[in-house]
Formats: sequence, C-alpha cells, structure tokens
Amino acid sequence: MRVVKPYGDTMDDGKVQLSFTLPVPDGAKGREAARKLVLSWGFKDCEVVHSSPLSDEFSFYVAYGKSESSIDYDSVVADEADSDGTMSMDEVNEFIRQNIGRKVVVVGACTGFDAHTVGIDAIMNMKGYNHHFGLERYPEMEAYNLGAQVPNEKLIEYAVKVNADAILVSQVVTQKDTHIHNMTEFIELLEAKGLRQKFICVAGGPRIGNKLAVELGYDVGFGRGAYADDVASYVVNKIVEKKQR
Amino acid sequence: MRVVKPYGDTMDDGKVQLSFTLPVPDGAKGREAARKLVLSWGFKDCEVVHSSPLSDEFSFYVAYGKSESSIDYDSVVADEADSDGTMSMDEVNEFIRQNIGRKVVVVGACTGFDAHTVGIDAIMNMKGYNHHFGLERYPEMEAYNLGAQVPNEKLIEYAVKVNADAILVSQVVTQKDTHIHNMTEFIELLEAKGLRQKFICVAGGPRIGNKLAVELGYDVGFGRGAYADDVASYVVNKIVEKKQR
Amino acid sequence: MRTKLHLPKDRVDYARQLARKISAPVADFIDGHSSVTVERATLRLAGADGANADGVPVPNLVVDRLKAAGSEILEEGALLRYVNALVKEGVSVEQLNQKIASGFDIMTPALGDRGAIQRKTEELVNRSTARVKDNRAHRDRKQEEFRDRNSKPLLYLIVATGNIYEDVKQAKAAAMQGADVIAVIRTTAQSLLDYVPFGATTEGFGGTYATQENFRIMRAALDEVGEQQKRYILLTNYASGLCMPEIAAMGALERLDMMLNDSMYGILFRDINMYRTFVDQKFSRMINAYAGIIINTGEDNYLTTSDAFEKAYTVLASQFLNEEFGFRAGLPPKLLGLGHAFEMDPSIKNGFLYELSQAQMAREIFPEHPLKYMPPTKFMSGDIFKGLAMNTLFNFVSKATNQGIHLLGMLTEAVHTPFMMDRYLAVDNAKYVMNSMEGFYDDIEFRKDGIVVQRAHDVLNQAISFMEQVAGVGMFDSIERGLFAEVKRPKDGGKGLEGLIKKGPAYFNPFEAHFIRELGLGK
Amino acid sequence: MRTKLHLPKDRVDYARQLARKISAPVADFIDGHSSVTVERATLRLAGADGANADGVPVPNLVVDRLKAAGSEILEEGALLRYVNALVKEGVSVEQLNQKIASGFDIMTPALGDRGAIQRKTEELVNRSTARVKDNRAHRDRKQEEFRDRNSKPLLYLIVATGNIYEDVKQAKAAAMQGADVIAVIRTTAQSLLDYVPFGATTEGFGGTYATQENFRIMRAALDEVGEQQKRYILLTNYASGLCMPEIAAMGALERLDMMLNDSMYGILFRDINMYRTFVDQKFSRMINAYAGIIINTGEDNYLTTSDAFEKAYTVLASQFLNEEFGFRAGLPPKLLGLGHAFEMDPSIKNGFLYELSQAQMAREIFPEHPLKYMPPTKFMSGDIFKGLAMNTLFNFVSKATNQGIHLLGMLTEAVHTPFMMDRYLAVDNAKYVMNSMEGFYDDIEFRKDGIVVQRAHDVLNQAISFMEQVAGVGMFDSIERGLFAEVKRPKDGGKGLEGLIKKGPAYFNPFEAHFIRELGLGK
Ligand code: B12
Ligand code: B12
Ligand SMILES: Cc1ncc(COP(=O)(O)O)c(C=O)c1O
Ligand SMILES: Cc1ncc(COP(=O)(O)O)c(C=O)c1O
Repeated sequence: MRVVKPYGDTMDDGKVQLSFTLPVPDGAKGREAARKLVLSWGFKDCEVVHSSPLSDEFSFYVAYGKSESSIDYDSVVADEADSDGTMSMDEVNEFIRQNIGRKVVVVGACTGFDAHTVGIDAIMNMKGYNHHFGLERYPEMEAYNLGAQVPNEKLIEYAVKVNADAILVSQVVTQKDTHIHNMTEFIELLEAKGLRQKFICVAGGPRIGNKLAVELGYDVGFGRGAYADDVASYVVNKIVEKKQR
Repeated sequence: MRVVKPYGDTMDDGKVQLSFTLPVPDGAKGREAARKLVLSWGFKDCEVVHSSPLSDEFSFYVAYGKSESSIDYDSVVADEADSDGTMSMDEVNEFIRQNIGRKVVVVGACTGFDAHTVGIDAIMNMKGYNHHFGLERYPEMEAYNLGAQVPNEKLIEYAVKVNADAILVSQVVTQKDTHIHNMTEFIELLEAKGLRQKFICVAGGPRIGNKLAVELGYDVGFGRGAYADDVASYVVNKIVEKKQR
Repeated sequence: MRTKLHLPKDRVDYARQLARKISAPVADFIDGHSSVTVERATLRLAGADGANADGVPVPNLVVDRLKAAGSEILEEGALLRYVNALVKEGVSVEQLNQKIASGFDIMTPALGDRGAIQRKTEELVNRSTARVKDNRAHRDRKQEEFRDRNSKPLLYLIVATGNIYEDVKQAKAAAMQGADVIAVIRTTAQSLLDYVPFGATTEGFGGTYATQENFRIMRAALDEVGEQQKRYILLTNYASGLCMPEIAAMGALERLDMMLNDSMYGILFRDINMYRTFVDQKFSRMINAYAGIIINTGEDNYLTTSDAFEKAYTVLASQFLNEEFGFRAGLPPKLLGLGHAFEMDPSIKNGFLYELSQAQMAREIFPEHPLKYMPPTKFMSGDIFKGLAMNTLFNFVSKATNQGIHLLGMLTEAVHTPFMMDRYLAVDNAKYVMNSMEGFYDDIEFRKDGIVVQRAHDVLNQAISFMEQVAGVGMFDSIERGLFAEVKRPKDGGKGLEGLIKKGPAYFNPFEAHFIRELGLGK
Repeated sequence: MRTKLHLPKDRVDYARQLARKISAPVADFIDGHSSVTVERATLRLAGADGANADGVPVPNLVVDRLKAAGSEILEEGALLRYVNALVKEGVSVEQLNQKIASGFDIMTPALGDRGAIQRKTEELVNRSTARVKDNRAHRDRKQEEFRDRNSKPLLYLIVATGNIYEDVKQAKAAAMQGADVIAVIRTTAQSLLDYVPFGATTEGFGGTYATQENFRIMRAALDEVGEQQKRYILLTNYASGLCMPEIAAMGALERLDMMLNDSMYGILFRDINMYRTFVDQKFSRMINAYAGIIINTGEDNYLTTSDAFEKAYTVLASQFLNEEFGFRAGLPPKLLGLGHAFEMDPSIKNGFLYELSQAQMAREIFPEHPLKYMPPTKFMSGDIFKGLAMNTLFNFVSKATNQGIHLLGMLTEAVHTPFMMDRYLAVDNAKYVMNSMEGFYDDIEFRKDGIVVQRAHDVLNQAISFMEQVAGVGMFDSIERGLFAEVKRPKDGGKGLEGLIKKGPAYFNPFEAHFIRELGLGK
C-alpha cells in the first residue's frame, strides 16, 4: 500500500488550488462562505486568497486548501484504453495478413448533431494526425468515414451494407450529456436490430473515457491523444479474440 | 436558510476547478489516482482535463469537479475586521477630541525576523497607501513605527516607554507557521509581564485574519486591503469601550 | 494609415480584381434565383409571424403551401399570395397570421387586382422599413450618446446556456464585467433547420435557439444593462445556415447590431448546397446592409480544419471574396467585419510574429473594416494555464494591430462551454493587456526585411496565386474540387438544394426592389 | 548592436563619469579597511573550516579571539596568526581546524618567523587558487560542451524549502522542466548573521541556510541532472549581508556560478552599516571576479518599496554605481549581472511600453552585461490568473529586449513560496512565449518620437540629475539623507559597524594581493 496525497512543496502537505464561483455578492461574507465550502470538502485548512465580483449576484474565489484525504496508489487501476499494446501501422497490417487473412472493414462517423469531424478524421483520414497515419492508409483495412452529423440509424445501415467489422462513433459535444443520450441510442438501436454482437463498437472523443464507453455498452472508448494505430491494434486483436470464442 | 453551491453556468451545477501535484509519475494511472482523489473530497463527478510530468516522480493535474455539498449562506458569519464602521481620518480625530481628550499613542513594528515593512508602513507612514493617509498624519495621534525585524521584547519595552494605547504587530512571512510562533510569543511575553490588559493589541498582514488574531490573543486582526482609517477607528472605539468598563 | 508592411498597392488591387472576376458568374446566378428562405424572409419583413400548433412557423406554412401548389407559383414570389390574401380577406397582418396558423389555405383566395396588391405591399414595405430605420437611428443615437465608452477593439463575449433566461443573466454579468458585444450562440445544428423556431426557448444544446422572441428578450436586457453601464452593448447572432435571410430579417427588426454571415460557411462547414447558400447570403446581406448591421465572416473556420501557418493565405483569399460579395450586396467597408484567427500551433518558433503579421496584414489591406479577430481554439488544451497564456498573447496581437472586434478566448476552451468565471477572467485579461499597451500600435515599426514584413508579402502572394487558380477553374468547380478548406462539395449535393427557386419573369418582391434602390445596387 | 532608442553616447559616458566620481572617495575608504568577515573569508580561502560544539564556525573562533586580543592584532590580518599557528604547531590545516574547534587558543603560539609564514601562506594561496581556477576551467569546459543548450535568456528558478535535501528534489525537477539557473534562497534573516553556519541543514524559514556543505550538495545534484539534460545548470546563492566575502569564498570553492551581490543592498534593505558593506562588497567581488562568478545586483529591491514608474531612474543610477564598484573590484562587463525589474502597477496605461523601454534602455547602456531581469512581485495578488498574465507579459518583455538572466515569475507570488507546480507553470509559460517570439528583438523598431524612446531618454536624464546630486552631496551623506530608496541610514548606525577593521601598516593578506595582481587592479 502506497499512500499518496497532493504535494505543494513538502511531501504530504496536501496542497490543492481551487477556483469557483458562488451565487452571492462579493465581500467578507462571501469569502467566509467560500472558505467553509472548501472545508466541507474535507480540506483541513483553507485560505481564500482572492475574491472578485462577477456581477451584483455572483462572485469568484481562488483558494488554496490542505487535503486530509489520501488514496492508496497501489490500488488504483488505470482505466484508459492505453497504448501500451499498440502495434505500428506495419505491424497491424502484418497481423491482419497473419491472423485474419482478409481486409478488415471499419466504418466511422461523427454522430447525431455533432459536427466535430477533426477527431474522427484524425483517426481515419489518410493523412492522420501528429505523425500517425489514419486508417484509410492501412493497406489491409477498408475504412469508410461518413463525416459529420450522421444519424445513428444511417450509420448502422451503412455498416451492415459494407459488412463492417467495427463501427467508430465520435462524440465531442458533451453539454447537457448529449453524448450520453446519443451514444446510448446507438447501442439500443443495434440491440433492437439484434446486431450488437456483429460489430466491434468503438467510441471516441475528448471527453470519452474507456470506462464511460464500456458502461454505455461499447467495447472500448478512446479519449484525448488517441491515434489510429491504437484503434487499429485494438480492433484487430478483438476480431481474433471474437473468432476464438 | 439559503443553500448555496458553486456555479459554473447553471444554478447549483456545483462546478469547481482544481489543480494539484501528485508524487507519482504522469500517465493513465496517475490521472485515475487524481480523479479518485477528487472524488474522495466529496465531488460527484470529476474530469481530469490535463496532466503533465513535473519530473520522473511528480505530475501535475488540472481537474473540474461537480460538488455535491452546499452551505447555508444565511448561517455564515463574516469574520473580518470589516470596514463598515470605519470613520474617515477627520472623523477619527474629532472622535478623539470629543471622547478621549488626549493624544492616542500607537506603536507598530514588523516583528521577529520579518522584514516586510511595506504593510506596516502602509498603515503608519505619513503618506499612507492607496489614498488613505497613515497614522503619522493624524493630528490627534502619536504614531511610532519601529520598522523591520523588531524583537517582541524590544517592541514591548518601547510601548511601555511611550505609554502606548495600542501595539500594532505586522507579520507577512507565514512559511512553516513562523507568524503563529512569533505572534504567540508576543502575547505570552505581555502576559508574563502582566501587561496584556494595558494595551490594545492589533495584528496585521496579508495572511492574518481577524479570527486567527483573536485566537492567538489579540484584540483584532487586519488582512489584505486594510487601511489606516480602519485601524484608527477600531483603536479609538476600543479605548472608549475599555474606559467604560 | 501609416503602412508598416509596405505591401505593394498594385498587388492588393489585383487581388480585388480577381475577387470581382471570381464572383461575377456567381452574382449572375444569384440574380436569377430566390429560395424558400428568401421568400420566408420577405414574408417576415412584411409581418408574417407565429406558428401552428405543431410549431411550424407561419412563413413556412405559406411557402410550403405555395411550393406544393406548383413551381410556377413560387416563381412569382411568396409575397404576392400573402398580400393577395390580406387584401382579399380584408384582415390585418396579425389576423392573417392567426388564420394561417389555424389552417387557412393561402391558395384559397384567387389572385386579385395587382394594383391593390401593389398598394398594400407598399404600405407593408413602408411600415417595416420605417421600423428598421428607426432601429438604425436609435443605435446611432445611443452610440453617439455613449461614444468612447466602449473598449477598442470591442470586447465580444458569447453566451451559450441553451436557455434564453439564463443567457440573459450571463449576458448582463458579462456586460457588467466589460463586454461590448454579446453573441448568443445558436443551439447545435440549428443551421441545418430549414425554419426558424418560434417564441422564447429554454432548451438548446451548446447554444440557444435563434428566434425572434429570444432576440427581443436579449435586446431588452442589453439595453437595460447598457443604460447602467453607459455603454451601448451590441447584440450578435448567427445568420449563416439554411435560414440566413430570415435570421437577417429578424435581426433587422429586433435591432441586432452584428450578424455572423459568411458567403461560403454553410457550403464548406455545414454541407449546405452551394447554389442555395450563394442566393441566401446575398439577400441576407442586403437586409444587413439596410439595417446597418455589421457582418462577421467566418474565415476562422478554415483554420480549425487546416493548418493555420500553411493555409494562412486561404484566410486572406476568403476575406477578399467575402468583401466582394459584401460589396455586391450593398455592404460598405465599415459593415464588413472580415474574420481571421490566432490559430497557429503554439509550439511554432516565431509563431507570435506570424500571427502579428497576419493580423497587421488584414488591418492594412482592409483599413476601414471592423475586423473580427478570433482567439486560439484548436490548440487549446485542458492545460488552462497554458491556455491563459495563449489568450494573453492573442489579446496582445489584437491590440498591437488595432483590430475592430475582439472575440475573447476562454481558458477552458478545450473543456466546456464558458463558465461565468471563465468569461470574467477573459475580460479581465484583455483589459489588463490592452490598457497596458494602449499606444503600442503607434509606437512600433517592423524592420523592412524582417520576419513580419516578409511573411505578409508571402501570404499575399500565395493568396493571389490561389485566387488566380480559382478564377481559372470557376467558383462552383473550385468548391467541387475541394480548393477551399480542403472540403469537396458537389454542386448538386448538400442540404437545401430543393429549396432553390428560379425567379419567374413576373417575380414580385418590392422589399428586394426597395433594398436594391436604397442601397444603390441598381445596375 | 543596432540602437533602437538613440540614447546620446555623450550623456551615457557622462553618467559613467559621475559614477566614477561618486565612488572614488568610497574606494579610498575601502582601501584602508578590512572587516571581520573579510578576515574570515581570507581564512576560509586558506582552509579554515568546521565549527565547535556550539556551532560557532572556526573562522569566527579565530577572528573573535584575535579581536578580543586587542585591536592591533587584527590590523595585521587574521591570516598571519592562523598560518603562524599552522607553522608553529606543525599541523595540517584540517588538524588545526580541529584543534581550534576543540578550544585551542590561536593566540597561544607566539608570532614566529615571517619568512616561514610567508612561505606557508604562499603554499595555501596556490592550493586554494588552483582549486578555484580548476572550478573555472571545469565550468568553461562544460559550458563549451553543452553550448547552445541553455535558453536565452537563461531561465532562473528559485528553490526555498528550507531543507537542502528537499531543495535538491525541487531543483532537479526544475532543471528537468527547463531551468538553466537554480538559486537556493537563503533562510529569512541569514543576512543578519555575522557568521556562516556549518554543515548540511534541514531547517530554514522561507529559505535554506547558505553553508558550504549545502553548496556542495546542490552543486553535485545539479551537475548530475546537467549531464542528463546535456545542459550546464548554473548555481546561485546570496552574498549580500553581513558575510558577503565569506559566502563569495565558499561559492568560489564550490563552483557556484552566480552570486547575488549588490554594493548597497545590505545598507538600504538590511540596515547593515554602510562602511562595513562597502568594504565587504569589494573583497567579495574580487573573489567573484577571480572565480568567474557572475554577480547579480539588487536594483529590483528599490521598486518593492518605491514606485516603479516614478523611481525608475534610481534603478538606472544604481546600475551605473554597481557597475563602477564592480569595475573597481575587477569584474568585467560579462560578469556584471545588473538588476532591474518589471514592477510597475499593472493598471498604468501604457505600462507595458514603459517596461519595454526600461528593459531596452538597460540592454543598450549595458550591452555586454548579462542583465538580470526580475518578475512582477509587488502587484501580484491572490488572483493567480491575473498574475499569470502579468508574468506572460514580463516574459515577453524579457525576450523582446534580449535580457540575459530571466527570473521566472510565480503565479502564486502573493500567496506562498513556490509550489513545484508553480515553478513548472512558470517555465512552461516562459518557454512558450519566448519560442513564439524568438526573432522579435531583431524584427521590431520603435518610432523615433514614440513613447518607448521618449521614456528612455527621460529616465536617463533623471538618473543623471540624481547622480549629479549624489556626487555633490557625497555618497555617505547621500545615504544618510535618504536619497537612495527613500531610506535614511546614519553613517554610524546599522548592524556590523563594530566588525570594521582599519588595516594596519603591516596588514598581511596574500590572497588579497594575489587577486589584486591577477585581476590587474594594482594602482
Ligand atoms: C474545431 C472546433 C469546432 C469546429 C469543428 C470543425 C470540424 N469540422 O470538426 C466548428 C467551428 C465547426 C465548431 C463548432 C461548434 N462547436 Co466546437 N470546437 C472546436 C474545437 C476548437 C477543437 C476540436 C478539435 O478539432 N480538436 C482536435 C481533435 C483532433 O481532437 P478530438 O476531437 O479530441 O479528437 C481526438 C480524440 O478525442 C480522439 N477521438 C475523437 N473522436 C474519436 C472517435 C473514435 C472512434 C476514436 C477511437 C477516437 C476519437 O482521437 C482524436 C485524436 O487524438 C473545440 C475546443 C477544443 N480546443 O477542444 C471546440 C468544442 C469542441 N466545440 C464546442 C461547441 C459547443 C461547438 C458548437 C456546438 C458551438 C455552437 N453552439 O455553435 C458548434 C457546433 C458544432 C456541432 N454541430 O457539433 C465545445 C463543446 C463543449 C462540450 N464539451 O460540450 C468545445 C469544447 C468548445 C467550447 N469550450 O465551448 N467547433
Ligand atoms: C516586497 C516584498 C519583499 C521585500 C520587502 C521590502 C520591505 N521593505 O518590505 C524584500 C525583497 C526585502 C522581500 C524579502 C523577502 N521576502 Co518578500 N515579498 C515581498 C512582496 C513582493 C510584496 C509584499 C508587499 O510589500 N505587499 C504590499 C503591502 C502593502 O501589503 P501587505 O504587506 O499585505 O500589507 C497590507 C495588509 O496586509 C495590512 N497589514 C500588513 N501589516 C499590518 C499590520 C497591522 C498592524 C495592520 C493593522 C495591518 C497590516 O495592511 C497593508 C495595507 O493594506 C511579497 C509578495 C506579494 N506580492 O505579496 C513577498 C513575500 C511576502 N515575501 C516572501 C518571502 C519568503 C521573503 C523572504 C523571506 C525570501 C527570502 N528567503 O529571502 C525575504 C526575507 C524577508 C524577511 N526577512 O522577512 C513570501 C512570503 C511567503 C509566506 N507566506 O511565508 C512572499 C509572499 C513571496 C513569495 N510568494 O514567496 N520581500
Ligand atoms: C460565419 C459563421 N456563421 C455561423 C456560424 C455558426 O453556425 P452554426 O450554427 O452552424 O454552428 C459560425 C461559427 O463559427 C460562423 O463562423
Ligand atoms: C542583491 C541581493 N542580495 C541578497 C538578497 C537576499 O538577501 P536576504 O538574505 O537579506 O534576503 C537579495 C534579495 O532580494 C538581493 O537582491
């Protein structure tokens, strides 16, 4: 067991910086309310080092607190579809030739009302992103990028049409949990059609964690800093795993 | 009862920004540890939006959390020697002439090893601070500013010598609670000499709150943004109050 | 204006000639066409408003019915039938709207006396244009009353709660903090709706529905806070999309002061059909011009998908084109808020100098235009402290090059839509930076053979080469081949093509005629 | 160097003449005097080290004993008796130190043969100066090996945990993040101790004791991380205070690379007696010069008590004086890290331009000097976001004017001594800003009649008037009358006056003689 606390300038001093707004006017009372609030989060000491009015009814606070709580670092299980097992593009293609023996078909889109295609393009387009080529460039893959604002229904139709192995869903806008509603609808639609087992379902986007994706019924989720090779590695391994079952 | 929660962009959404360092390497596991830690402070949701290595053994996190806790704003009691009752310089002098009838004597210093004189100068020197004249400018007051790094013993001696009404103690350096030790020593010395009741004891400094000062045995404490008129108003009122007892 | 970049005047003139050449065939196409939303906008100007029980707006009910009645009907313009019904039924505009909302068939009354229709229409045109002129006069008066109270550049803040009443709170707080311009961001994907929702709304995603009632509510709120702050607070909304002209009409009626309006945004970034967009943007811009509304163009969008350093010239080329399309719609330079953005990779060596160069170049080539300068977005990350530093330099460049309209960058750009405190921090930063370097623009020169000067010359030359290519290929084909923003849009693809209308020989639109006359656009 | 400010050369020359005139009488005074710490520093160079059971250092034990023995003893220099004891007792330096720590009375052995003492001393001088020269050579070699790997300006970070072992962790992390210079801040009030503590220490307030062992520990740690990072990491400590020469000596022996050393800091900001300080600074600076150590002067301190806009000229005047005192101690321009600071009220209109002007002026007047530029501190507040913006502009000005040594500003300056993350954010910000405007210095000119140029001329003129006044009044009286930093210091007031020593006719100090010779300071 390795107990870990935040660090300011001395081991275990527990120092944390916070800032937030309160719906109260700025002033001594507001600052005291801010301080109490920080203490209510289990901080031992709290200093409100700055306050300023945002309007007559709102005020802004900067505070430093000293955390009492700690966590057992050894018990923490990293939950990100991490890139440790990632193969390079060439390795993926070789893997496909060796273990699958046919082209792997992938369909992707930015679904619902979401029009943020840069993320899915980063994964799929020829040119890729940050010196990682996209799936379209993989000789052993067939990649179809349907672009922006694709309804779930249409995406599934297309995946059936091209007999896809995997469907890639990108969701960037998360305000009011719109991504959760949309991602859930996608899985429900698949299930209603009895197609969930047919496809490997991959979700992605800057605020999508693996945990969330799995909770919503996807096989995996990729967040910030994901590259095509991470996704490709996951998909081809999963295909082989599915075959073996 | 008025329940108040942090505000991001919707009433009671509870949104708070945090940043801190952990003594662990950067990576997926560190991010998960950071997230868990934030949750351990009673936040409902937490998103670790950024992490970066500070060295091989330390890493830095930026997170946004959604607080569950709230506080009853009505029950909050502002605890700052606040400036609501503050008189202007002229009013203070008039008050002294009317109610005390002799010059009020004040001795101040930046005590212990502390050499930050700008704060005590702001209160005492002629020219004052931010368009508030200092105590030296008050015709009905005699103000002695002993400057930097004055030992507690010496300050008390001087106050006795000039028969001071009030002693002003400035403390700016707070690292390792050096201000607490020093301020406590001052009061203990006074008490040992049986002089505590003789003087009005005023503490001040950017990290000194009224609450802390009172806890340590002072009559009052002034923090950031205090001016000479606040201090003068407090002192003259207190003299009259003491007389009446 | 003293030049710091020494751009050759003849090259700049040549670029403008290229823009004229490129836009000429498009303008010819536009002149022969209308669209469902142009017709609806016309109806709205005439007074058509309200919605039926299913929320279908009256202008849509009218135009959909006319369209269903046969293509020759709409070719004459929707206004003809609407006014015909007014005359024939002998009701007021409000009464007619009510009837239509309740199911009245606009085709029922047979087409009556043209003279009566003409007279009635003139009355409507007078009433409506008087209202728009009043708005314009009111704005001028207030801006005169509060002159020099706004920041320079104007500080522009967005609100995007999805709920107009929450938006009002946030907008007022922002104005109190120092915002000069409030933009109500539209709900996600409203640009793809071929109608404008009706009434006050409280449910949007990533933004609030643009509706005439929402415009009115926000306008009133900003007027109120403006009186307190002794500052005229400008209100902005988004026109580009499938309802450009209608939103322009609503804005003109409710005294909006700026409008996002790009001649190609819908095509490239929303996959709206190109013919439809070109037609729509023209009519919407005539309305803006008439109402004294500044348009903000969307060059920044090029840089969210393409590299800002490599493709800097596409921004300049687009500015020339937007300017030219603007001129053709009667917009004078002072209403042309051409866009650009601080979007280079923050790790580029000398990136700051390239941004400075780009901004200064825009300033010198478009000297009277209230340039709209957009903050870093693409390279913002969860590192809010780095983001704040990027915004600080952005604020710096904006003031250093005397931009007109300054969109405030948010330190949480990569995290969430702005919190109230994010906005405050943004204003505070901009005010600090800009006050602290107030005189920088007049104080600084660039070395003649230095990086800043050289870069501007390079970008101008690249833009010219690019425009030569477009002029050769033709505008429509250029878009089809993906010359703009690396996006290919087929001519007959995209949304809304079916809403395009060929004007018939008897096309009736006295509003359009009025604008053409008053804006001096007659050939 | 191309001038951007067009400062008249004759006025700058005249200012330097004034500095010479002002410092001449002070220099005469200095030449006739030594002090307890000058003597202790000499002993340290000869090898005196260690402490007794109460922690009193051996050099103090020696000097205190000699002082107690009568004033005529110290007038001959402490080294004489120390070496005499070495010779007479026939022990090594280490053994003698041990003996002294255990109570051996240095006055016990009668003064022996001068020739033997002279010879023994020469041996000690050779040994010790060889070590210092080796250090210098090692530094040169490493800086050559890792040339162009440091940032320009050098990024300077402080550590201040109070515990040398924690300091090491933080310093290594800082170096990995990009620091080029690590300064170990001294514990609060060490400057008022008339001795240098001995050994590794773990208890300090707001800083860590400067001890020779702590120097050694940190030097080793930085060398280690420097090898990993392929960058020579410079180590800095603080000389000014009651032990200036001793700390300089320790730094020379342990290969420090920079040293805070101001000719008047102790007088003005620590109330140390003026005569004492002037004497101490001279000897300490000769040591620095000999060891190739850059001094950093403390002009920034003027601005923490006085207004940075109003009193900007005092900074320039002090730079001229520090330079002149530096020359007199054998320091060449490239070892003169003259100080200044970005300390103007952030709410001043055009404050950025005034800061730019001040920094550029320092650059042009002191072209070869590795100027030390200090971040905003006084106007930093608990608003860390505002503070970050101020630091961003500070970083900008530093790069824009080609400063030499850049102290990183902390966003939490007004809150606490730096957290590890604060330091990271500071480096990250500086690297971003400076890379992004790498070529700015060469690219930008100032308008001849603009704010920046005018301001520099004004400040130069004010500085000259001020120095004329000081030259008229005389240095000692000027300090007494409060002309500097608005602080009045009586000539015979302040700490440490009792430690001043009048050199006797037979004053013996071959170290001093060696430095004078090697630095070419003989009259
Ligand atoms: C560019 C951009 C736009 C462009 C999009 C252009 C385009 N063709 O994509 C334009 C200007 C059109 C736009 C519009 C809007 N935007 Co926008 N936009 C951004 C911006 C600046 C950058 C996004 C981006 O391109 N990132 C770069 C890519 C490479 O990163 P990524 O998307 O995270 O992708 C990576 C990973 O997440 C992952 N990934 C992503 N998808 C997938 C899918 C799979 C299967 C896998 C495996 C991996 C994966 O891999 C990628 C590479 O590592 C962000 C702010 C920011 N800096 O993040 C705001 C942002 C995303 N936008 C936002 C909003 C609100 C909007 C609007 C809704 C605003 C409005 N009301 O008009 C509109 C509407 C768009 C719509 N209908 O969806 C908000 C979202 C807030 C939230 N969390 O809900 C943001 C965060 C800005 C903000 N702070 O307000 N936007
Ligand atoms: C200026 C300054 C210095 C100057 C001081 C010059 C001088 N003559 O005062 C110099 C350069 C000498 C200095 C040195 C050091 N400093 Co210093 N310094 C500052 C700085 C930048 C500004 C302080 C200031 O002048 N504020 C302006 C005044 C007007 O504000 P104020 O003090 O808060 O006073 C107001 C109120 O608090 C109140 N008040 C104050 N005193 C009193 C008393 C009474 C009776 C009343 C009623 C009210 C009152 O009224 C005032 C007006 O409103 C701060 C950082 C910052 N921005 O705050 C660091 C800071 C205070 N210094 C710090 C440190 C650590 C040091 C050193 C110890 C560093 C070192 N190891 O060498 C040294 C040692 C000094 C010593 N022995 O004490 C730390 C303290 C950290 C901590 N909380 O413990 C700070 C916060 C910087 C940092 N982040 O590290 N410093
Ligand atoms: C010119 C222009 N119009 C409209 C919009 C917004 O439109 P939408 O509602 O399609 O996001 C933008 C957004 O960046 C724009 O630049
Ligand atoms: C020139 C100089 N010397 C020394 C110091 C530090 O000395 P002290 O230990 O007295 O704080 C400073 C601090 O700012 C300085 O500027």
